[in-house]
Amino acid sequence: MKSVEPALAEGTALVARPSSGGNEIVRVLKERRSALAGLVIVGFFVAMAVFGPALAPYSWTQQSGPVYAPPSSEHWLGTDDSGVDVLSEMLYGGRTSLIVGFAAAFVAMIVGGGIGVVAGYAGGGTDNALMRTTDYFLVIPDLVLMIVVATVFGPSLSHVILVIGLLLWTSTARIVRSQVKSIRERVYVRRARSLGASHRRIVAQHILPQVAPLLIATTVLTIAYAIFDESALAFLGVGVPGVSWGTMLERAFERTAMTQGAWWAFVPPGLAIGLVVIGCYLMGQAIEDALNPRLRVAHLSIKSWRFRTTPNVAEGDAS
Amino acid sequence: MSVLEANDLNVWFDLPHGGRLHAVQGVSFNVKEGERLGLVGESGCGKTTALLALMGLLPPSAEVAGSVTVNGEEILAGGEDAMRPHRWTDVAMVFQGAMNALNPVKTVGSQIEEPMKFHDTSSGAAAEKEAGDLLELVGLPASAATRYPHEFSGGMRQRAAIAMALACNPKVLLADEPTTALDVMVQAQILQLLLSLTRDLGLALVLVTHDLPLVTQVCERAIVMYAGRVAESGAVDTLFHDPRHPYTRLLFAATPDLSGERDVASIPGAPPRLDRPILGCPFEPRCDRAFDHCKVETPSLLEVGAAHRAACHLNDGSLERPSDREAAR
Amino acid sequence: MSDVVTAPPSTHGGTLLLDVRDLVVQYPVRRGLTAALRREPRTTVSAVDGVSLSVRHGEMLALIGESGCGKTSTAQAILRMVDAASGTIEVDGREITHLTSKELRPVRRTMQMVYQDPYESLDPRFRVRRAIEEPLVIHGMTGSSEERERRIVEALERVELSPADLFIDRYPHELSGGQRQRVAIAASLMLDPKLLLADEPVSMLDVSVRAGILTLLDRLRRDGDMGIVMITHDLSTAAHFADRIAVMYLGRIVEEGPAHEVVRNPQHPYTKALMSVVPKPDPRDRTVPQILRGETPNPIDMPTGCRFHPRCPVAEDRCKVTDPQLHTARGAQGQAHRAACVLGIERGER
Amino acid sequence: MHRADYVIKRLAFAIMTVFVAITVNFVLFHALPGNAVSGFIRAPHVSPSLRAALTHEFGLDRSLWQQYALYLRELVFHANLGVSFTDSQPVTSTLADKLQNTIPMVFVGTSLAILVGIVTGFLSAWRRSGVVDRVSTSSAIVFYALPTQFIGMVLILLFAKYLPTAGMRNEINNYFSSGSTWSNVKDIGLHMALPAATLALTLFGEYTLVVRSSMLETLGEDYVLTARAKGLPQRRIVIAHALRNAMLPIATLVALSLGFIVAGAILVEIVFSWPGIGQLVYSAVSNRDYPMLQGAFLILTLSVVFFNFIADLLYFKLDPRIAV
Repeated sequence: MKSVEPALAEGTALVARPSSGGNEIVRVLKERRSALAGLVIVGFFVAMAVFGPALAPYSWTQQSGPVYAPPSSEHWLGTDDSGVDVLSEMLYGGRTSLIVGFAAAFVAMIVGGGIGVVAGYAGGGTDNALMRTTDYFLVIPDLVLMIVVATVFGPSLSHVILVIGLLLWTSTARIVRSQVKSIRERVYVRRARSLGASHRRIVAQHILPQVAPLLIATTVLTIAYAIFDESALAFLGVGVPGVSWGTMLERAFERTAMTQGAWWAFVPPGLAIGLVVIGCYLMGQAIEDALNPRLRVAHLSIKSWRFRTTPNVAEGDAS
Repeated sequence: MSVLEANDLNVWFDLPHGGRLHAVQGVSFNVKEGERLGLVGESGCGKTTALLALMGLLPPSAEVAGSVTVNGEEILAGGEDAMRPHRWTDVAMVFQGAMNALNPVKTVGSQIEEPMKFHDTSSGAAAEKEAGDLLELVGLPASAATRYPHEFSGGMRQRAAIAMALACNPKVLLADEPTTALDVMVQAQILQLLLSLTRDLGLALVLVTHDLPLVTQVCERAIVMYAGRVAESGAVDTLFHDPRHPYTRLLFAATPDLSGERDVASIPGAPPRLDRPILGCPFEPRCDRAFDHCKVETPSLLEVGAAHRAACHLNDGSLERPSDREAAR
Repeated sequence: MSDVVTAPPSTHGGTLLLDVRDLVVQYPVRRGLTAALRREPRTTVSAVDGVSLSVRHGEMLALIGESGCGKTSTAQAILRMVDAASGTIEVDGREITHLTSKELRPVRRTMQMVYQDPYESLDPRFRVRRAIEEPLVIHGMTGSSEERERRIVEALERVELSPADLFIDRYPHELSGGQRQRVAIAASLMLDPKLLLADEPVSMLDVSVRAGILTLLDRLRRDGDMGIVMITHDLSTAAHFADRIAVMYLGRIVEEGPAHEVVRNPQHPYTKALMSVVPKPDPRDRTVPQILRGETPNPIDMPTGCRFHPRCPVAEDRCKVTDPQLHTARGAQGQAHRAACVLGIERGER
Repeated sequence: MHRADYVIKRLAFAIMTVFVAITVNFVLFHALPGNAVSGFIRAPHVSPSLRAALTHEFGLDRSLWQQYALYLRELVFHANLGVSFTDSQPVTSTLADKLQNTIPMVFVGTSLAILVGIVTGFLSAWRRSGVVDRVSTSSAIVFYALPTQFIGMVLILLFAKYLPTAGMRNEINNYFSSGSTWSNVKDIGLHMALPAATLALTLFGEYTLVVRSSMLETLGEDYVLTARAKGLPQRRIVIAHALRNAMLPIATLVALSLGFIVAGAILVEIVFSWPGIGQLVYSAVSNRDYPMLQGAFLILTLSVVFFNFIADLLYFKLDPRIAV
């Protein structure tokens, strides 16, 4: 019985699809304009933080003009309440804000990613315990705890980074955990396990590369939150010592820049924070959307299918 | 007269990165009252798209051409809005995997009554009563109306979905792989239910499936689709005993049967891509009886017997075929 | 369940590759909080409840049943992916039921699994080459690079993916379902397993390529001395490719025997019903299906006596009390064909 | 089916969380370096005897466990959170006063944000890629990205001429509560306009984005196709099927964020000198008033836990699939 099939089996016809090489993030940046726009914005501010201080026209601590001087050819963004050049402050302050944002997000990525991977991969009791802990962290009002901790420990750059980072990991942990849980049940992981592969190998070879895009997406979103939180802490007077976009807002507020009409003292740092956050949001969201298969179909929309009155098959094929 | 007739149905999809996919290419068929028609083929052959096109259930990226008539009335040409009143009252559908086809947060009863209200066939207590009757008709207790889909097993859910499809007394029931995810015994129960419904209610059934034996057991006629086209159509008996398209023959040969005696062989190769024009017969690369002419001309669907049509050059007597050559030798 | 009279049929000689005796696999039932508060006892459900089966070298056994019958749990217990509550599993004469995970490592090489879903069976980031060599890497058997390359090409050709060059550097998304399944099989062949467990290996593939995969499995076991356990819900497939068929219902094997005998001459009422509802390709072959009412009951509320009696079309009163064991059936052609039905056996003895 | 189990479980979790919060609160303020007294008595000229007296008064000379037990007992049985360092008033009564001021402002601002967020998110999902979608999504992202205090400052810059920018009432109403109820309400309403608007602008963006994405997810579900096949009008499909299912994540988000809003209002209250709990936290931070800070922190955590529980109940109500 059972005929022998032709030697080539289905070998001749490969289902040709463009080979992506598997790097989702590069693909997302290529295909989604919003992600690219986000990258450009964030890239601009990163470059500014790196090279900005060297380009600053004036000192960021010394008075270089009259108090609250409006923007002019000498002071492109005017001066603040003590006559310091706002543009110079922006260039220096961006460095602090971005360092806090990136470093805190990194802390959150390590802690959240680690907890997420362990909880999702180990499952059972470990998972339960870790997720309960995460739940508790979720209900703590972040900002208040940050204030409390910053107050208790005193303000410094590393404290602010740690405080923010150690409170922002929860969503990363949850997202990573659920992704790991689903990858763990994929057939290729089960097969590697049944072959006797070590946990370390499975995590390193199969699980981490798979969660990496999602982890990066949430981390990029976390940067936005961290920069936000930095400005809030600064506004409450428990932020990083020195100048940052957050402290610029705070000082402008304290010195009633609004009622004096000195908008240039707070609009630049406010917009800068806004732009960085938008940049991070666009990037992170684009990656997340690209990874979410549930967003690919829509069974309902305002537009509907079209009816072609003169069926012309040849034309349809030609296009 | 046919209740439902599709003529020269074409569906194109705009692809997200440019290009178009010609998913259904000039498919025509009809069903009469109480008749059961099968639409068979492999994944990607356009059978489901053709079925969805009958009801206009296509995404915005789709373009449709051709005609669909119910009792002689054209329902496709007016587009989505003109199609709406015909849905469920003329043509209703049972989807694959009823788990997702039923709304998880609404009771089964409310989902059955919903279309009655919108098509003004029944409302209020009468609708409630009707929903209960329908549930009993499909073999569920009337009390099931107050339950939620997740409280049902797969088979019960599919029954509920069938009851829902009958809500507005449709003339035609479309079923897309209605038993695919079910166990054999439950599958048999659902098929028996569909059979009795067509018999008792005079409902016409269009059954889409990849499973040939299912069609030969349930349907009277069948259409074998390949690469968006009709490869062969006719009575199931003729298709099995006298296939006139190699694809039909090879598909049967690839299907194991219980006797375990017949050889089974897979069909080498894979179906062609539909986003570029195909020269010649789409099945030619996989065909065991292809000859030179198959590479050049696309065969049209020709009458090869009583209500039996096939799209294969082998049936065209005017062409020189390899067998003729062999015979001449 | 322990008093299976006849030993697993080994009349044809040849050593047993796999010998499972009285296997029981249990899962805890999650009880609600209220139940816990009321101090209701913790309960377990037996997904596999006393299964004995065996496979010889070069033999293909089909394990048949509907979802929830315990066929997948059986396979997982054999692979030691879940632990057996009781019973023994011997592979190639070695008892593996209680081996530690370290001791198990070399044994794992001898048993490989082929999974149902070809779209999830390969890591989307691994090229075919890396997917196939992974088993070697895990077991530290990489050897020289030429040697490795040769083995990969050999494996691809063994699963009829030739020329191998065409496939070796592909990503899974560039392959069709059938091709992926072949790559997955090639990967599982790398360690020269003696036993292959195939869980619904073709149910997610197109009809036109199924036969190819099944023929491949068939050839693999005929060429070597590999034994195959194929789990399937499809009787026709089993009838075509397996040497023996074991039909499972609610955690038990209810009928077992040579494939052609089980198919041609089913003894257990459940098998008979299953056979009758399999759609036949020939439209003239329209037998009256014997449709069982309802669905497989939940194993938490296991019926008393014969577990099939509530759905059995020929059940009698005593079926509610007697839990039948596998015995040579009345109408059976040979010793090897056994069924677990009180009616069949008694009439046979008479 | 033990649907009731779910409620019991969630309630138990809420109670556990409260306990954990109380404990964390205690540990933060007592076990960490820089205890209350050393922070309180920063003035260098405080005599050692005063220091000792204060240490005793605050119970800081006892063992940690004793302190913890005392703290728990006072809190649970007497709702006593201690006495403020700054004005020597009981913390609890001050907190209650300030909450009364915070809640109406937060309520108005949040309701506005929820309303705008749900409507715009809903419309932009329904009209995906249309003009409405573009406008509402991009404005949502912009307002979501701008810091709260910045939005507040810009509003002051723009509206200082027309609306009060600080406090809750006019001086006159404040000191002579003689005015009619109506003029009082009107006065508070005017003062509330800018802070509530700031809060609404800060919050609505996230609602819009979440509503939109969860709507889009449900629009891809098979039951939406079924609803279309039934010949239902679009409006009905979008509202009764898509929105109904999208309500699950939306309800959770809304309830959860309600809990955080009291905390989030800190920045708004500072910008507009709104005499609420946020102001209180701010002044407690600058005065190193630990009992007050501790009390405020506890109240804010409790509000999160409470709304979290509400979210669980909502989910229970909305999703029939819930079982333990």
